[in-house]
Amino acid sequence: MEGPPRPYTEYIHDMIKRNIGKWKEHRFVEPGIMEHISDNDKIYTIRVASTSNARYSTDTIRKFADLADKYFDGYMRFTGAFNPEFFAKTLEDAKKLKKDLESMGFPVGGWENHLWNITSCAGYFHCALAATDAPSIAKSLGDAVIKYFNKDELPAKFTLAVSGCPSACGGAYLADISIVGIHTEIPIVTENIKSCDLMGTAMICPVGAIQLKQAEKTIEIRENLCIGCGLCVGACSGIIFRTPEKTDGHAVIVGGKASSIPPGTQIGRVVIPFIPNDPPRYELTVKSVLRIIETWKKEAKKGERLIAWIERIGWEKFFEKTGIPFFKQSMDDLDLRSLMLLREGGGK
Amino acid sequence: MEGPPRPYTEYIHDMIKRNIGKWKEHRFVEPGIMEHISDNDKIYTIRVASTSNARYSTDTIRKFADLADKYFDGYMRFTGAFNPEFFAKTLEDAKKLKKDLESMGFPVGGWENHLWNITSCAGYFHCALAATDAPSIAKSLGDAVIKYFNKDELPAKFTLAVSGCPSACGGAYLADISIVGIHTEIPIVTENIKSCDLMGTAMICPVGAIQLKQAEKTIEIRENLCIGCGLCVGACSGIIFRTPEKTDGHAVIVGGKASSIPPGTQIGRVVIPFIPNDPPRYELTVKSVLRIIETWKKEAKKGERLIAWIERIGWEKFFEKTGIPFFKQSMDDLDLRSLMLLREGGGK
Amino acid sequence: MNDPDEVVKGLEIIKELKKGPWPSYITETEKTRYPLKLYAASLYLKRDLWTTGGYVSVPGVPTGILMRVTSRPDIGESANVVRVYLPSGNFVTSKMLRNLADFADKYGVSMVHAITTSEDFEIPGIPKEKIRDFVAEFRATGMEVGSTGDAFRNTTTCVGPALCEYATFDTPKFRDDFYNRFNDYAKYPTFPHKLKLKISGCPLDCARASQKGDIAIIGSWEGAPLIIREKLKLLSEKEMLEIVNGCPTGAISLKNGELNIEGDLCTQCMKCVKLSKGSILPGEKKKYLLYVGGKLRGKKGPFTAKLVEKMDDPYQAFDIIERIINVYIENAARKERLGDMIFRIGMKNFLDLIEKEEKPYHIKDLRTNIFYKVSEEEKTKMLEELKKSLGGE
Amino acid sequence: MNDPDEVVKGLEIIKELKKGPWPSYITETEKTRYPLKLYAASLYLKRDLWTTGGYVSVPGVPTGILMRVTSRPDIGESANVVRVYLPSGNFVTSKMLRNLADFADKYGVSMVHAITTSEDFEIPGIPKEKIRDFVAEFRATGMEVGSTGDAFRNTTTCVGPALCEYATFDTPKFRDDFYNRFNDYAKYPTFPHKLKLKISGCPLDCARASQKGDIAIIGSWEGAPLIIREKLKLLSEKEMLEIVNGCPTGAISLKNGELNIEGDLCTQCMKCVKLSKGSILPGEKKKYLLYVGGKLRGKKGPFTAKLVEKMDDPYQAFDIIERIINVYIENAARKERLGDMIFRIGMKNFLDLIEKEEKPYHIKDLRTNIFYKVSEEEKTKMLEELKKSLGGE
Ligand code: SRM
Ligand code: SRM
Ligand code: SRM
Ligand code: SRM
Ligand code: SF4
Ligand code: SF4
Ligand code: SF4
Ligand code: SF4
Ligand code: SF4
Ligand code: SF4
Ligand code: SF4
Ligand code: SF4
Repeated sequence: MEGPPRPYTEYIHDMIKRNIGKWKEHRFVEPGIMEHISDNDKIYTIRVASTSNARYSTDTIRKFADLADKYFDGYMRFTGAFNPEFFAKTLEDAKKLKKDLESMGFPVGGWENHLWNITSCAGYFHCALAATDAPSIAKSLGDAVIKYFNKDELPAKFTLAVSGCPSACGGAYLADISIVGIHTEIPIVTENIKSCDLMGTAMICPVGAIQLKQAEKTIEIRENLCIGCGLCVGACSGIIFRTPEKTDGHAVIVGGKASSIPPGTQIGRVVIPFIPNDPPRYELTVKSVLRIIETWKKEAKKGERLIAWIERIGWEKFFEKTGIPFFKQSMDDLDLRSLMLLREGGGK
Repeated sequence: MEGPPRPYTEYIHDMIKRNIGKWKEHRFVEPGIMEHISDNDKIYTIRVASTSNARYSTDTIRKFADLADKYFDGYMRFTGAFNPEFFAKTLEDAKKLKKDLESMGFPVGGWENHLWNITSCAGYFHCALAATDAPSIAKSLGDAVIKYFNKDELPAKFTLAVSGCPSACGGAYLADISIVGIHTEIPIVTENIKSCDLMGTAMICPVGAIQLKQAEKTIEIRENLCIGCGLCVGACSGIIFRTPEKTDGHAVIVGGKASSIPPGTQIGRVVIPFIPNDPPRYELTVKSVLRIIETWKKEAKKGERLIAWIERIGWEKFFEKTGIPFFKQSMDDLDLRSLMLLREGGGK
Repeated sequence: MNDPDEVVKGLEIIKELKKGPWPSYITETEKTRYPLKLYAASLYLKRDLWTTGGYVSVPGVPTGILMRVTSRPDIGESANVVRVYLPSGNFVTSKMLRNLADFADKYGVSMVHAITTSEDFEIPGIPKEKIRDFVAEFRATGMEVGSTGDAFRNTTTCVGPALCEYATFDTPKFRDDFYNRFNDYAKYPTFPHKLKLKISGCPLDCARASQKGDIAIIGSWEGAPLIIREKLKLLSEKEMLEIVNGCPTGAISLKNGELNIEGDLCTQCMKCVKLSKGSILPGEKKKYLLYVGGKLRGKKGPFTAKLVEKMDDPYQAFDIIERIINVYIENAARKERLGDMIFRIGMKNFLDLIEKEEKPYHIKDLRTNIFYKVSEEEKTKMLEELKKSLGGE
Repeated sequence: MNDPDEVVKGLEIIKELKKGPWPSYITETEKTRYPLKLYAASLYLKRDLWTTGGYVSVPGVPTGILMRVTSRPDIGESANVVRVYLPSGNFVTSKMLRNLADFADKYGVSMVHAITTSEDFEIPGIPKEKIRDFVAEFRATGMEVGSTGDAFRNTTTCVGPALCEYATFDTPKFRDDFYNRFNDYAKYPTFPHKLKLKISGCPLDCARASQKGDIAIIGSWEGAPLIIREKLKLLSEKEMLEIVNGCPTGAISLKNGELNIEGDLCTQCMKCVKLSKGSILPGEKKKYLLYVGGKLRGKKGPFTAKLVEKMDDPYQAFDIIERIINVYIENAARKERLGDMIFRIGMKNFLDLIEKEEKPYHIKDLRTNIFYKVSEEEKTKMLEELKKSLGGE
């Protein structure tokens, strides 16, 4: 067997298998619990908040397996936003399952006009490129906004994403609000540079800060140009971030969304260009996210995604109403070409 | 006296002077005739289609002066879109004035959901840079669309502009539909190049086709890059368009508008990248404009400017519904930066 | 002497252009001494037969007078064109028109260009040797020539309060005052390229300032538009609903037949004003918006003008314009329009140069990548400001 | 041996992260052998303490296995992380989960990453010397590792028809078939940079294909959506009006209580479907849209994917993907994402390379300047096509 285990129909319950393409309707019972209805069957899905960066002990993984056995003959799944999703055959079971999960410390929630998910990358926890620690930010945000996951309504669907650096593995630009780490120090060139593709490395720099020193078989990073984006660090192991004092931070990016519902797919915009890293609880970051959510909740029409509301009232009013200060980094000069192209995108 | 004659209040009728800032309301009587109402006065304005490029014989100018004398004690004005505008003190007079003008061959019309104006530049008639002849195109369009000026309604305000080259003196990009001349031949360098600012000329080329030959005190135009835009020709008298066979033409640009009414100020888009010059009547050009107008008239909602309708249905449907073929030049690659910036523009 | 073939065929072509209901410039031209044969030939040849001849210099007209050189002296003569300023708002008198006609007859080819797209008169066809006399004699009648060269070109405005109840200030008067202060910039060609100021009395922008103004001033207001309740009453429920649904930001609501506008959400788009049959007007707290960088060609193609300042008084624009002029002269390359210069150096830098702090209204949309620089001082400043605005919760 | 200061202080910090109602990854981690002290110190120092160690090569895993090297061996060990494919749609069985847990206990640190943002499992903390054995033994249980390196990364799909009535095709099955055909590209790192294919069964795009897919396939339809009349009847007038007013193109009208959708105007935005309580579904004439160039970073920052083809059958994508792969390999610079390459060479050229003719749907908006080239042959072709489409009037 090469590649993923397949066909997928070998890994699904017969109640699902016989209804592929035959579901007629779904109904939301309460946050996190959905009823799926076909002509002959009904099943329930129960959606669970994952831990930051979806990290689990094998102990918990086995408990998940136990719950799958108990309620759905050993079948479960994970959603595309890395939340565990369980199944039940009756509403009563679904509610029991929810209780079981909650007693394990795993809240059930999401769907409709709620927070659906908080995706996050590995950050300091497991990655070599992090400028900020995504898991601890995701946890701090989760604690602050959980009521929107399993209780209070928002104007529309809402998602959060946290990534430790511009690579955006945990998502960034794509969620309604994203937090992304930004390096602000200049990387340094080490011995290892010999092993890198010099030309390729120079080409990767978005601002042309890398000067090729062909003769010396090395490169030089022009400090006055470098914006510390870290692209070269990821591409070549001979370039690393290493200064005595770290003052990295993260940006708050607002208004991403994927779906076709107007205004269609959107790349988030940089609303706060820089907040210093402040573990464990990142007060200012959390406050800024809450401020945005609460202003949106108060002002938006029902069904209006965050960016739809902002597009209606304009960015000027967004800053006015949220009280978030405006900084010049939010103005785009550096690479308008990209800006353009990304906004263009056909179809949706 | 330096600069324009002023104060302007010396050139207006007392009926206008005493009402500056005091007009309360205006009403449209019929195409081209508007009633202006203040607490104490009423006056009528009668708006007249100008000739292409607003060219008049002194004979006609004197007749205009006579009409101004006859109906408004010697006062008249020209609108910002170079249409003569007369005044009358009563509706009866206004209608007489209209007859007088029509008998001279000058139709009265515009305002509300009509064609308001066709602006056009000098083209071959008086300019050295023309790739296409604006006045004859403007005349041909005028003859074809006059019913929308003084009779039939359109969905909204509508304007046309014709310019002989990218300089766009007659307007281009700004009207609902514009026609703009495009040079497609490569300009040549003459003796006169010595008198030009070489560096400045090289810098003006939007595609970097001009190579400086500092030593020889000249420049070279790289044929493979040059798009024949004519910017260098306008900037330096040592560069001219001169090939034995001329095959220039013009583009049809759709969807410009100035006003703040949503979707705000818009730069027109290139819908037909090239139609060969075909005087005197430019059948294809006129047909394409009519096709766009008629499709818009049929499909748009009342009050929907051309670009508002297109934004609602999308460009794909625009091409589908008008049947206009799509050519790759309408896709922007060359200079997305500009594209971005121009679309950005604050406020409106 | 017989006309060459291209003239004969060309004259056939232009006959066609005398037909039809739209006023014919050919019919007009036939009543003048304009070299119609040259034009006819160019239509037949599908080729421009004029070449630029640069500028004739004339005492007291530092920008010079535009020359038109024929490339076919056999069928049409070279000549020059003189631009003439109109009073603000393009108001003219019959006396002024007759005077113009007299000069066109005496010095030109009995043709008047009334008016150009930038709202000057032109008298075409004045031979080089007559230019000096023309200028001297013409000026003596209280008129002025100009508006060419790398200088401040003719400033245009909408008709404003002279005819229009939407006007937020006296736009033609503003032009008068502009010339009282800035006439030297209009007269002496000291700029890298032309500069144009266009002025509209309200956001409907009849002067197309947002499209054609290197510098543009557009009158506007803050908060809700002004409702004239007694007139509003005359509207039908359907008309009211159209106004409600027309508002792009949802600022307008209708409750128990009463129309209400939330000023906070209004973007001054004028849609409700347009639909209101006179019962809604621009709001009372006027604002005047200063834009920069509009133009239709330049090096980068057409740009709409970008907002740089919201003023309480339109005359605050004068000092800013002075600064913009200086920045333009110092920073633009030769033949670089203001908009292209701003594009090249970036709006952020331009704002620095004209000494303005960046505001959210300087942008229509925000940056979508994090490839920017943040200095240590900026970090400290940002942190402080964020604490100030978020801290108190 | 006492812990260094940064560990002591760091452990204080992470205690805080065990509190609160959101599930705590720290609480989970404490049940594992993951080097929590290293992480704690990094939070205290506000500095990442891992460095990249490149890839460990393993027989049969040409893309290698990702290494994590500690920069503080005194407080935490280096280790590697292995990515594991899930079945399509992320359906798993309890057996599979227990198997995973067993391997994580035996070879790793008793931690499972379930699941990554690109929808693989990961087993972290496997020491270098155990990798070979792990891979061999793990594969024997029917599982596969991979999805790293400059290869085709894990292909993700929405859950599709297995749970969702909006699905226009069987997205998980499509992924199964994709691996049957393209597995070699996933296995061998032959690309300039990674490539990702993401697939959504309808325009709601639950897989975020339009944002994250170097190549994206999104199911859609042509014309009007499908109205289930008997269900529609159950909606109130108010709900119906909401649907009518919600449509961005004005395609929906309500006449005498009857809802009508003009297919011609529908842009398949799904808004009416979303509001319809199950009474409106994707239309019956399915279309499958192929997009390219989405990603979140690359050299130019985030791009949304751009539409290149509308297909009648999603499997038509396979041949196009093959062509795109070849064009990517031949034209991209090292570490250049597909979207950045297309940006660099231009969409027009990219379409040429993959042998597609340009269509209006390739753009969202049209060019706004006339700085382009038109060759003599193109002029002739354009003239012919224009005559054909406009001539017949
Ligand atoms: C389970 C999941 C797909 C999967 O393969 O795992 C899913 C499944 C469905 N999505 Fe989704 N969406 C899922 C992630 C997404 C995402 C991606 C994300 O959140 O990370 C999006 C794009 C988000 C965006 O636009 O930014 C997404 C955009 C939507 C939308 C459009 C929402 C909008 O208003 O823009 C709908 C329609 C709705 O909510 O009514 C929708 C609706 C649905 C529904 C519930 C149908 C419905 O009417 O609500 C699908 C039900 C399938 C089923 O019966 O189980 N789904 N959906 C994903 C759950 C992720 C999670 O754990 O939170
Ligand atoms: C006379 C003129 C100003 C001038 O200084 O000469 C003018 C004057 C008025 N304009 Fe204008 N517009 C004039 C050119 C324009 C232009 C520029 C142009 O057409 O070249 C525009 C921008 C066009 C654009 O958006 O592309 C312009 C955009 C408007 C609009 C917005 C229309 C829209 O739907 O977008 C209105 C509102 C309306 O039509 O209801 C308007 C409305 C008006 C009205 C009639 C007020 C009204 O409610 O209709 C003003 C009446 C003044 C008066 O009482 O005389 N005016 N107006 C211009 C006549 C030009 C002509 O001969 O055709
Ligand atoms: C007369 C006029 C057109 C008309 O027939 O009404 C005109 C005529 C010429 N323009 Fe213009 N422009 C005229 C308004 C415009 C406008 C419209 C406006 O100002 O509202 C524009 C576009 C707006 C803008 O500035 O963006 C315009 C943008 C240009 C340009 C492009 C400048 C640029 O780099 O962006 C040129 C070429 C140049 O300056 O290098 C140009 C150059 C020319 C020249 C001088 C070219 C030449 O040397 O042959 C034309 C002389 C033609 C002739 O002999 O009659 N003209 N020109 C207009 C005179 C306005 C005036 O009274 O001052
Ligand atoms: C594990 C995972 C995050 C997670 O915790 O869930 C991950 C982890 C890493 N990513 Fe990622 N990426 C992961 C999904 C993503 C995604 C999201 C997605 O695919 O849906 C993205 C953004 C989408 C996209 O591709 O645009 C993403 C964009 C990147 C990039 C930026 C690539 C670029 O040039 O655009 C890098 C850096 C690189 O490749 O040079 C990167 C690099 C890395 C590395 C390998 C960096 C390194 O060498 O340290 C990270 C290893 C961290 C670790 O040790 O745990 N990762 N990475 C995800 C694994 C997915 C998988 O199963 O294959
Ligand atoms: S986003 Fe950056 S910090 Fe986070 S896992 Fe990816 S590369 Fe590492
Ligand atoms: S960190 Fe970014 S900006 Fe600096 S040299 Fe590396 S790639 Fe260039
Ligand atoms: S647009 Fe071109 S052709 Fe027309 S007057 Fe201006 S420079 Fe001459
Ligand atoms: S015509 Fe235009 S593209 Fe060609 S060399 Fe001159 S400026 Fe450059
Ligand atoms: S811009 Fe406004 S104030 Fe000026 S004429 Fe037009 S409508 Fe009136
Ligand atoms: S001016 Fe425009 S935004 Fe303001 S209330 Fe009227 S319609 Fe709404
Ligand atoms: S993308 Fe569409 S088909 Fe797929 S799960 Fe989401 S709603 Fe269903
Ligand atoms: S899918 Fe969207 S565009 Fe089509 S009818 Fe429904 S709401 Fe309108």
